[in-house]
Amino acid sequence: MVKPSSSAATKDDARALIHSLRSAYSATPTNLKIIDLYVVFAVSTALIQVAYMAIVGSFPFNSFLSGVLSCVGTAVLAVCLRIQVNKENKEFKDLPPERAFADFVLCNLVLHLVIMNFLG
Amino acid sequence: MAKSPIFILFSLIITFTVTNSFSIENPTDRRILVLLDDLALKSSHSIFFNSLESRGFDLDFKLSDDPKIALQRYGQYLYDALILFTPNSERFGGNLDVAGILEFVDSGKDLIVAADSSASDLIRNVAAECGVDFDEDPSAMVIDHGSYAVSGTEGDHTLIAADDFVQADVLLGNTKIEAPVLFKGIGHSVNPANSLVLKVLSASPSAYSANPKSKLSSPPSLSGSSISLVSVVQARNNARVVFSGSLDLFSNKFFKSPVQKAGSSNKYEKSGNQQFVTELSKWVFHERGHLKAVNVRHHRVGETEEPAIYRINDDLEYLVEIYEWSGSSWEPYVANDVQVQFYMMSPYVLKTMSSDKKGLYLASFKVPDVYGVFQFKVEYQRLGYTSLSLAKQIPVRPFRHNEYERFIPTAFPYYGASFSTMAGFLIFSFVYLYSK
Amino acid sequence: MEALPEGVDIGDYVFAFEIVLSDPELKSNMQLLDLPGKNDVALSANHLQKLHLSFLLTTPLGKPFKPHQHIFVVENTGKQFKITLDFLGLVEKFFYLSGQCDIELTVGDAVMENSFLQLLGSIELDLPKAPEKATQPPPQVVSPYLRFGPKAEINHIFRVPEKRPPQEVSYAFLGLVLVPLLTFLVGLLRLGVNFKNFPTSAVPATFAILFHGGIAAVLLLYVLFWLKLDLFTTLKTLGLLGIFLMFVGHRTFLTLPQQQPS
Amino acid sequence: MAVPVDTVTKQPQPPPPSPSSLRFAFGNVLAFFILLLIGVLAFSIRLFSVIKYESVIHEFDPYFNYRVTQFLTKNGIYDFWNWFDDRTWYPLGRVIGGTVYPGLTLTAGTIWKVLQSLNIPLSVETVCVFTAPVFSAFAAWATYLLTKEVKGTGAGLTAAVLLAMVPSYISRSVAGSYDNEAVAIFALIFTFYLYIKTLNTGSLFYATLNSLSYFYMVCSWGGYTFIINLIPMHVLLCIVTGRYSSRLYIAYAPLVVLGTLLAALVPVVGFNAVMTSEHFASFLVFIVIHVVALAYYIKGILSPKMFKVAATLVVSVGLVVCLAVVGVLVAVVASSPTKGWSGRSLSLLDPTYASKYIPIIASVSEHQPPTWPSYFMDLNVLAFLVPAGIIACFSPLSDASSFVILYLVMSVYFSGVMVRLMLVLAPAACIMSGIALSEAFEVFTRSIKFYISSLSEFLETDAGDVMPGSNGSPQFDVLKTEKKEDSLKERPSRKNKKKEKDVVVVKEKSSVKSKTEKRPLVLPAEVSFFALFLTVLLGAFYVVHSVWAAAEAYSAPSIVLTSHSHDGLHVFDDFREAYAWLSHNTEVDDKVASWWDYGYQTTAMANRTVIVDNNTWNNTHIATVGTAMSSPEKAGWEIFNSLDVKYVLVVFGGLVGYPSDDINKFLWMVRIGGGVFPHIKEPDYLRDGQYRIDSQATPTMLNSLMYKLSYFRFVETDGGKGYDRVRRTEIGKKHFKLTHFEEVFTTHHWMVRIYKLKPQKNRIRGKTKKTKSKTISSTPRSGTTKKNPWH
Repeated sequence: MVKPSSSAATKDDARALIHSLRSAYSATPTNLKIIDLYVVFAVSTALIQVAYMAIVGSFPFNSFLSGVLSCVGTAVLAVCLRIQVNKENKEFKDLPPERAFADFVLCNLVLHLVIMNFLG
Repeated sequence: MAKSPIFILFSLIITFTVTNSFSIENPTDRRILVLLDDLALKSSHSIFFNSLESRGFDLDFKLSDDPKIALQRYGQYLYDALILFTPNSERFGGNLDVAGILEFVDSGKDLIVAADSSASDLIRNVAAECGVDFDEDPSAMVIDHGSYAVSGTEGDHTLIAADDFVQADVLLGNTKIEAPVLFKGIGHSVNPANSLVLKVLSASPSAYSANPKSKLSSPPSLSGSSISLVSVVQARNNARVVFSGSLDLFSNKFFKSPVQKAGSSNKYEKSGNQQFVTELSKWVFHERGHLKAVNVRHHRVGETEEPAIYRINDDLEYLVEIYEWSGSSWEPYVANDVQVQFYMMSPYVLKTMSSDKKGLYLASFKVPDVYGVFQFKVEYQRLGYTSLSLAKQIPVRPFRHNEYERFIPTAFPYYGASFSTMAGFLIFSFVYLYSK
Repeated sequence: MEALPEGVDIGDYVFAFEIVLSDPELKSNMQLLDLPGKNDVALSANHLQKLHLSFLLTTPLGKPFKPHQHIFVVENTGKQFKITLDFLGLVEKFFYLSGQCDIELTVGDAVMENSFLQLLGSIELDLPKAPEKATQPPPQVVSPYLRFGPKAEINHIFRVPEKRPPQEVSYAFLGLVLVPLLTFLVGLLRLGVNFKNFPTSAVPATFAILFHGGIAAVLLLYVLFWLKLDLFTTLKTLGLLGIFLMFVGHRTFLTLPQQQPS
Repeated sequence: MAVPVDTVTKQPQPPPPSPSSLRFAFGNVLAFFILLLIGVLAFSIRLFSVIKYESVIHEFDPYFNYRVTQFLTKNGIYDFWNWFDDRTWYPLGRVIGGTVYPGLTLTAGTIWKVLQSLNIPLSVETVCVFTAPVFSAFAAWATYLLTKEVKGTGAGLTAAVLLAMVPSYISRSVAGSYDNEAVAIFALIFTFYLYIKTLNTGSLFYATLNSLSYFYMVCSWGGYTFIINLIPMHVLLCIVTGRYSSRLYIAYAPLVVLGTLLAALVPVVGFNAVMTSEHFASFLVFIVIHVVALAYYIKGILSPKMFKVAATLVVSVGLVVCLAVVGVLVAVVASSPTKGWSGRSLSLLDPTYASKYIPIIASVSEHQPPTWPSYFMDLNVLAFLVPAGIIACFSPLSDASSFVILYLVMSVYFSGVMVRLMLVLAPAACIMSGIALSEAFEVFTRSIKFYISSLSEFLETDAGDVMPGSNGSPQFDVLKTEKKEDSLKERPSRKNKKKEKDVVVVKEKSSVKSKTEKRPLVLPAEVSFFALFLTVLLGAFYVVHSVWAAAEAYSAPSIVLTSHSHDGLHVFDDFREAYAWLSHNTEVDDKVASWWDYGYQTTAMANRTVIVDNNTWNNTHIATVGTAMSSPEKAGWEIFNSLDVKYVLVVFGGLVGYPSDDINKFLWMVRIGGGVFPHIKEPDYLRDGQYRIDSQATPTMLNSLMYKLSYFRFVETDGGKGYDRVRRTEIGKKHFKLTHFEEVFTTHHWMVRIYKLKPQKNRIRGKTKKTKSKTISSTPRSGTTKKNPWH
């Protein structure tokens, strides 16, 4: 889930790091976990498309763009939502999660409208 | 989508230029003015004139210094053609001058000019304006020791038996002219680069143009087969002009006299002059070789009405009907070399049109995948025929936004991804709100 | 001289002819040739050399005779009885065109019966390169028959479309792309999501359902838009749906119990 | 980090004591009315052109936009989108829908439609004429919002009023100059405002709006690349200076994704939004910010010592990713021919680029670098206030203020490259000056307040009702209100960040120091009064200058010209005269050739097909026309004839002294033509390096088609002298004939001359000279000597 796990570093450091990461992450509340899962879903979809493009070439380029960017956009927006509803984040005390979610929905609807328009 | 009016406007704009000599319907001349140096010519050349009259022309004979000569009245031309048998007169009566004659030609009328040795400046200027240069030495004649006409009397080989005709049936008729043509007079040269003038009867390689009386001091300015004896000019507006270096060419004497070419044994009872002159006069007076193009149209394959604008990669058909004037009626013109261009600054498509031997020509091709304002061009110029040049403007547009290919199999994964993210979003929004 | 025809009233013409091709340094090579013979001379010269041609023409009585026409035709050009061709002076008039030139001799007069045009031979000229400002040679004369002939056909070469991959690949990836969605669902289950938070009382529940139904409707509208609708109808419908959605969403969020999993 | 002052005002906070809340409400109402006045001012100051001349579309590009708008209103959006225009660039044609920035057209079209639906019958032209002023009012309001985000209401109002009158913006947005910039500047400022807003609130809602307004900007103007490069630079700046916050992420990441997608929707941009280098910076920063965000996140959930380990890894990974991406980008860029940069943007980075490689770009006057006077002309006192504004922005330095500073710096650089981009600089300068002024007023008024603190309450209350009645100059109104606004703003901020108050005061004090001579916080009253007076004077001077600029300098519609001379006012309406002649006396599909400056006007006003026009997308085609103009008559005729041209139009100012005519542009034609057709050589047209058309001119010059068409029959105007009033000299070649062209129309003041191509000759002459005399030369002629080289 988190990049460092795939990086080459001194073994024990990495292991310790991963362990602490695990422990730290397990503390995160469920709703954030849902968001993370959502992000992962989007990113992996994007990666698959990039792989496909690498294989067959970028012929319907607009379709490719909209396909990938829809995933990236979804991920980004989800991350934004996560930031806003994260209780640890002190900056957003004044922003009620409902408002954040409403914005999130709006933003997503706009995004998908554009995607549909650009998909060709 | 409503078609933009601009395009509709353009479809109406058609550049259609067929320059006919007179009326589209009957291009043959009718009224001919004949100018003579003296009326004796009228009798000495009667055969020629009679043949014209017998073909339905009405001739109007005038002396060259007749003060009442007038080509036009109230801006209307009184004649359809002009015959100048005035080799020697320096100026015409009335108000007719070189400019007047050229104007006459430029308005599509026809002209026959017969010069002679010591041709006048008037004639020379008319000729020069049309691209025919008579030998400037006034006393020069065409001499040919190689192919002179054998005859008892004269000894200076200036009576030439010429048989180097231009190979064009439209000019000289279908029946081949067997006997050589008798020629006695001045030679001229034409600029080979000049695409409008054409040598009909040229001299033999051994001919040269000089004064037979005097010793040849300097090399002759004209020599060999570059000498032209009889030339025709077809102006850009299809006005036709004949220049002959010899007035006797048209005379009864030459018409009737037998001819034998030097060096060759076979003798002809009758020179080729009459046939030559008659056929040539048919051509010059638009009894032959006059084309018209009608019903120019184009449309997409499988449709009939003409679109205001084509799209790239459309398949289209271009049709045109071409007829030739036979002197009395319009006959279908049959040829296999009519070509149409699809032209934008340079031809993108150049195609030979297929013809159903009834005058209808058709070409079908695919519009290039280049947008722009194209033109259908038919530039048909054949030896002796009036030139057809049709141009028709038609814009070619690129694809509309909704004419591109959609639902491409290659893009299915992308479509799938987009929709799966949408579905994911729906699920997520539900789950996220209500899971505790 | 069998070329002379029979029955000449003036008699035979004695004929002597020579061509001299002389270099500037005066070493010259001379060729005599017997005229009617078919032995054409083939010479080659550069622009520094001169060409002397001369012939003698006499009556049978041995008197020299000067006919009216005596023309050398070098590229149909006329010249004198006795002549020196200085190529240096001629390069201008040959337009610096090197190559083969034919030399022809025409002799004729009214009193001669055997006026003739005879090919003497050919000369290979190599002339210097043309300078910049030299007058251009006259345009190559196209015979009228050719000039009016049809042109070569032209066909437009179309762009070749991009090559498509085999459809199997596309379908395979289509499936592959949908996998993450499934994994997402599975993941949700493994996270043990539940709808405990779903409003239990009737009114908020309906609002909630309406809200999500609205979202679904909008997404469906998008799909339709992609399939067939055009932009404006879509936007109009979207506007209506949006208003509805805002209202419902507002109510939903009001009635939504604050989830504070702390 | 310091939360910007203003967010305070919109946070739900404990209700303040009633008197202050009263003032608070009162202040808002007042601010609203002031904004209204500012809007009216911005609109009305741009109407001079209509009052002094007439309600007419101005110079060149506006005519094209006008024509496009007409098409749009007639045929609807889809036809407009797919419009293939075969009236221009004959015979190539132009895909208008795909090559035009549709924002302006769509805006005007929508306004027109709305008005129609409201049964307000305005002609399309009227709407087009008044679009620019309306949008400059919007721009002023957007400036208010932006500056308010940065430095509070007072600064906002000042900046707005300054922008409403800034000359450089007026020059592009007077009534009738119906050009992209008119709406683009509004879009620019508004986008920046929304960016700052998102940055301050960190709400996705504003992020969405932001990308939408960015979309509008992309629709409107090619200058959108300025935004998509400036914002990433700011983000990078924040990250580097360690000011990263998750709000920054929310402000940036969605913008990039949505913005790129939306930009790609605009046909003229299309895939450029991802393919060309102008946009790569944003993607790079996009990746960087993700790496950084991840780093911060992990830092958040990890213990510090563990984080050290993580940091190294994350950073290394991040570096790897970045390097990879950079490598890819470099590869892409290097592969693309012009290094992926369009000519104009290249000329931005390397000012000498255009003049070196692209004569067409260089030939446009507005692409030249500006001169120093033009800065003073266009910005006036702002140029001096800007530094003060920068200093004020540094105290305290918030994300917003840092952004404004960056914006200013970049736009200063760009304006130094192209006069045209002075337009981008103007808002920045206004914002800075607004901040500076308001700060100054705040200091002065506060010191006055403290000085007479006993009277302060009274002063403020009655200032309120003195206000509306006070003298007319809105500038002065604002100045008065400044002190209210600021003093008002003091309270709440003092209230809820008490601990910070001293800091703030100190900061302000420092800024005061930097502006005025070293003094303690409170200046003596007389100094304050005096300074106040001076500042007001400064403002007044600015107002006077702006009004003068609007009235005199920038309101001439270059389609109708006027000149004042001893015998009164002259009006030169030759252009419309000529175009009317064309539209009435020529076939509807005739092709008219002219230099490209007049292409748009010809298509719009004469409705005739042109060969080239102001949208200079095809260098070769323009070069062809340039070559024809600089060739001798016959060659020119052949070129034009090959393009099916029927008429040639030249603009000639020599008679009335109209300087920007074709003869003065001729060198550009030669250069552009020579760039493609090497047989046109510039030196041939210059007599030892200088351009002259008098008797010293080179024969090439005197024989060029342009010279002949311009000066044909010119001597007849002044009795054989042929004195050119522009070049201030007698022309070199006075008497000559045209063989291939015939003059068909020349306007009243000879400013436009129209020639018709003569048809091909009906006959081809022979070689023989016309022998007028009886003497017949027997000497061999040139033609025949070809045949016998011996003579």
